[in-house]
Amino acid sequence: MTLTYWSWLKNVQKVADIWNASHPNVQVETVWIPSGNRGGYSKLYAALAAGGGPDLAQVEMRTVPEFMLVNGLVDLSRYGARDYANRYDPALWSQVSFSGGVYGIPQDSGPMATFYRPDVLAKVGASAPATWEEWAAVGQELRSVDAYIDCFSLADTSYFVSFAAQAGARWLRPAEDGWVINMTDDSTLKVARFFDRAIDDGIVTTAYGPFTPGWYAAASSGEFASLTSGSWADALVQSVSGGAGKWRVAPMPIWDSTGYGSSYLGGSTAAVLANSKHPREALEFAVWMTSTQAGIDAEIANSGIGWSPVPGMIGAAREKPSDFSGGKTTTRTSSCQRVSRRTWTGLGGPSPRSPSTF
Amino acid sequence: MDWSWWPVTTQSFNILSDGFRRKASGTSFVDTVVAAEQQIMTAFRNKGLTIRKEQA
Amino acid sequence: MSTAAETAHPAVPRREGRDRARQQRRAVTSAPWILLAPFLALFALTFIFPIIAAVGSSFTKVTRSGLFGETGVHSGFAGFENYARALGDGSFVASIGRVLLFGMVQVPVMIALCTVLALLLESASAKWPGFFRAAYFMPYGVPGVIATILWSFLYVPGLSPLVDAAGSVGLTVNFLGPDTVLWSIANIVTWSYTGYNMLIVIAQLKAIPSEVYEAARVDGAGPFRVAWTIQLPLIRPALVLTTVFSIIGTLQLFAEAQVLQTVAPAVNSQYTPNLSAYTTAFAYNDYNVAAAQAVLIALAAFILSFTFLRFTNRKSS
Amino acid sequence: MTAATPTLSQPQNIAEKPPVTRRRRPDSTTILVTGLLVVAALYFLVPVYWVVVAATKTSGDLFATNGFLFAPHFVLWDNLANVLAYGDGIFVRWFLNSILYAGVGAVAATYFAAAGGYALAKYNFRGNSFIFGLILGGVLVPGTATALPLFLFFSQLGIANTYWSVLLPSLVSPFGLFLCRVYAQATVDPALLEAARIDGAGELRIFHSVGLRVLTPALVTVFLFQLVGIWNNYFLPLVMLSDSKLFPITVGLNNWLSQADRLPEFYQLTTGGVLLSVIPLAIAMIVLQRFWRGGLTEGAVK
Repeated sequence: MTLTYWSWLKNVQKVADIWNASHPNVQVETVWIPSGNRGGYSKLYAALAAGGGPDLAQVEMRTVPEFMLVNGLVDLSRYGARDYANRYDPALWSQVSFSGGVYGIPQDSGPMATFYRPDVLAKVGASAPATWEEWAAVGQELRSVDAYIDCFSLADTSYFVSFAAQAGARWLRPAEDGWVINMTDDSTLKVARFFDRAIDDGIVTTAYGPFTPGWYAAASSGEFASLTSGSWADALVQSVSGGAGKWRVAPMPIWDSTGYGSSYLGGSTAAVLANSKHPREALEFAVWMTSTQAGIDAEIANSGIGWSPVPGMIGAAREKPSDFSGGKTTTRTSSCQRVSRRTWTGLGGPSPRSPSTF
Repeated sequence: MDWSWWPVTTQSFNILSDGFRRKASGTSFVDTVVAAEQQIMTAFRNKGLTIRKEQA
Repeated sequence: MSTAAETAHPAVPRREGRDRARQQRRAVTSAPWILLAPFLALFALTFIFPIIAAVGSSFTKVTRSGLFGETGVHSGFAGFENYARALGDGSFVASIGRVLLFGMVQVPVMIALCTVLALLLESASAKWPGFFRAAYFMPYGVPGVIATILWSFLYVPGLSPLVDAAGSVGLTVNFLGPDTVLWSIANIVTWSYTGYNMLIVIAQLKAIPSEVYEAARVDGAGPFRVAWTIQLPLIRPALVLTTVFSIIGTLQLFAEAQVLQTVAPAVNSQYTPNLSAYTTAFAYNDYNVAAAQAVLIALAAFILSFTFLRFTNRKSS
Repeated sequence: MTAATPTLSQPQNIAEKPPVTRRRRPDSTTILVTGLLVVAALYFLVPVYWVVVAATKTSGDLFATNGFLFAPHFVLWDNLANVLAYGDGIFVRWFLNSILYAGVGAVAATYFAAAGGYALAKYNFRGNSFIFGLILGGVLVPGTATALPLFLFFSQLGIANTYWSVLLPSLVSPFGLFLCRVYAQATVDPALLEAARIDGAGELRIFHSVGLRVLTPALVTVFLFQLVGIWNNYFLPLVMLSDSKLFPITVGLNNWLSQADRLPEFYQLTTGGVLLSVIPLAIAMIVLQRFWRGGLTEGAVK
């Protein structure tokens, strides 16, 4: 029996091959699709509408509810998904469980951090900004040496959403009688005013978003002092030509009194699609890939996934320091999640207030 | 207090980014967020889902 | 298979003659249908049925109950609600306005350019016309997607030598800005189709009998007068046809906008009507509204080209 | 975007126009005209020149060095080897798919259009003008407007995401039929048909012998138009196909480009792939262009 798994992670077939070696009767064949909103989801929706589609697919956490709307996902709790719940970070697990069912297995998450270049910041005698106010002040000074503190993507709204969530916003919540919306609370408006002013003062450029050709060219010529993005961005920052050894990582700036120490950007799940004929086996593969040491190490080595969804297991490769950014990446990224002053229960649904963050 | 996603995220993101794109022609982010809230509620209702504004 | 095979009748020759004539008449009446059958079958399958299905789908809507529609999904008659929603969607209406503006500028520019190039190539003083004709025609073979990928690398700051060159001269040019990206797309379309349209004009020019040129030379007409009084009027049918198809082409713009979306933040996910219908169907899963949009696009194309053809025929007759 | 199409010039039966005799023109106009032609040639050839240069560079050099100048590090052959080897030769498969779709599609579409056009031109029967009006509608309505409904229709039939889902719509060329009808009306002499009928030939045999032979110049034009039309087709395969083994070259290359912002080595694969697809296209266009022009003027001169 073969399972098909659609994903945009780099050579994820190598991860599947490890499973295939030890499971002769359940072979997994991966197919590459473009990343989610760049065409990947369109392919999945089209395949579902055509009555076909793969057994397993990479679906970002923010898109799980959309697939549920076209009942494209299998409720995995019927196949015993709950027994694995304790392996995963409760905040991430709550993001895949809706109205009593479990609709995906967390694969990775994107706790945010600030990647910065000390040499560029040194031009104005600054270090990684701890608060957004400081970020704006340093940004202002950097303009005098013809550098930017960061860029702001007009096309990709997920950055703005993460900053608003960090400030304590909660745009939508499910209630018994339907959805309740509140996008005009004061934390969202504070973030909106902040970036309005940042753009009006010319602190950030909106010509292009992160990881676009224009951004790579500007970053390689030292025009950017920092980039606040998900932890998965470390692989992309490494591909900035001429950037080896110059990038460091620090906790992302925080909003003054309210809000959280960090936020999330991206984060995927492995979900079983509605037309799959082998949901039970698909669930077993998904759990193996995302919560066993072998699976996680393979994912990190081959596919550069984001942060591991399993608290105690951040993956062997990430325990030793990475030489790219002067040996400090891993230790700082994990520490920055614990710095959050208020209990960060993550971009998740209602979940018990756990003492340790995650 | 925590965050939860909703069944119309892609369309909501596009509504917001269309609003952000009008920044150059004078629409501030604050106006965009306020207008987006209404458009997202319409998007919910177009899908046949029920939605209401949070009472303060 | 030949249907009019001779039927060997043992009957008397006269009756046989009458049989053969009746059979031939039946063959003549049935032949057109047999010849048309394959085309009509495929035309129905790939054009008529889908249009009917689209119209049908554009009049149905889906209502859901519960947080995710888990407690009930049913579709019913929607009347014109989907059309109202399509036309009420600001981005879709903006995309139609955008492509009409695009067409009003890009089509005349391309037609003028291809006519000038054709006249230049056909003029006696053109050197190596074969090479130039091949060079201008070559982009027609490059698919719109690949042409856009090529040009996107020439538009992106940091990668593009054009931007560097302009920068060195102190001119900061932004090909992908909110008000310039539409004309960057126009440039890609012009690059692709000018050579092809030029060939049509050249073919028409070649059909002008040489006696006409002799008469003009006798009257002492210079090259410009020849072009204006003789050549342009005679190639009008080709220009009309090219314009009609350019109009239809403009309404179908899709690949250029979708590919540039990744590098130009100014291009949103509903930049052209087709891109808007594609996004509505495959990102928002609103198949019914997307069907209404597809029908509106088809209608717009039909009306625009039909009025243009009617307008040019009336003007010329 | 469907391209504009060849002319409907009514063939005048005069000898091929003798080339205008080249009298010694004053040099200034020649220089001016040729100068303008060179500038236009630059405009058309610059993107192709850029991709040739870009394909010789490493990803790093692509961003660092000037796009029109060669980088010191010349890696064209490794890049092209990577393009051909990536995903165990998926690029070659995309290229063959495009040839299959365009080749088979164009031949069949031309044959059906010829048969239909001949039938509409040479026989008057009830429904003739109705069918012609329907086909005129098919010409004026853009193909991509029917791509979305076609996808939903094919999904119900269960043939979405197959070779057929892209091939079937390519077998239909309303404009091809329109052109064949106009051309058949003007050039197929009814007397020839009557003579053949008297000799006892069946209607179909008449079409396949006399009809096709006379229509050949128009068929060339319809074939080339449909060939390039299918080759440039992107919206239909994008909507129909999700299995990357069935992709034509257009969807495949855009597939690679969309990976580039997460995996920069795909810039190299995309530029190499574009180069490998543009060069054969350019050669084909140069050959077809002479042949194409022949088709037109021959038709015009008959």
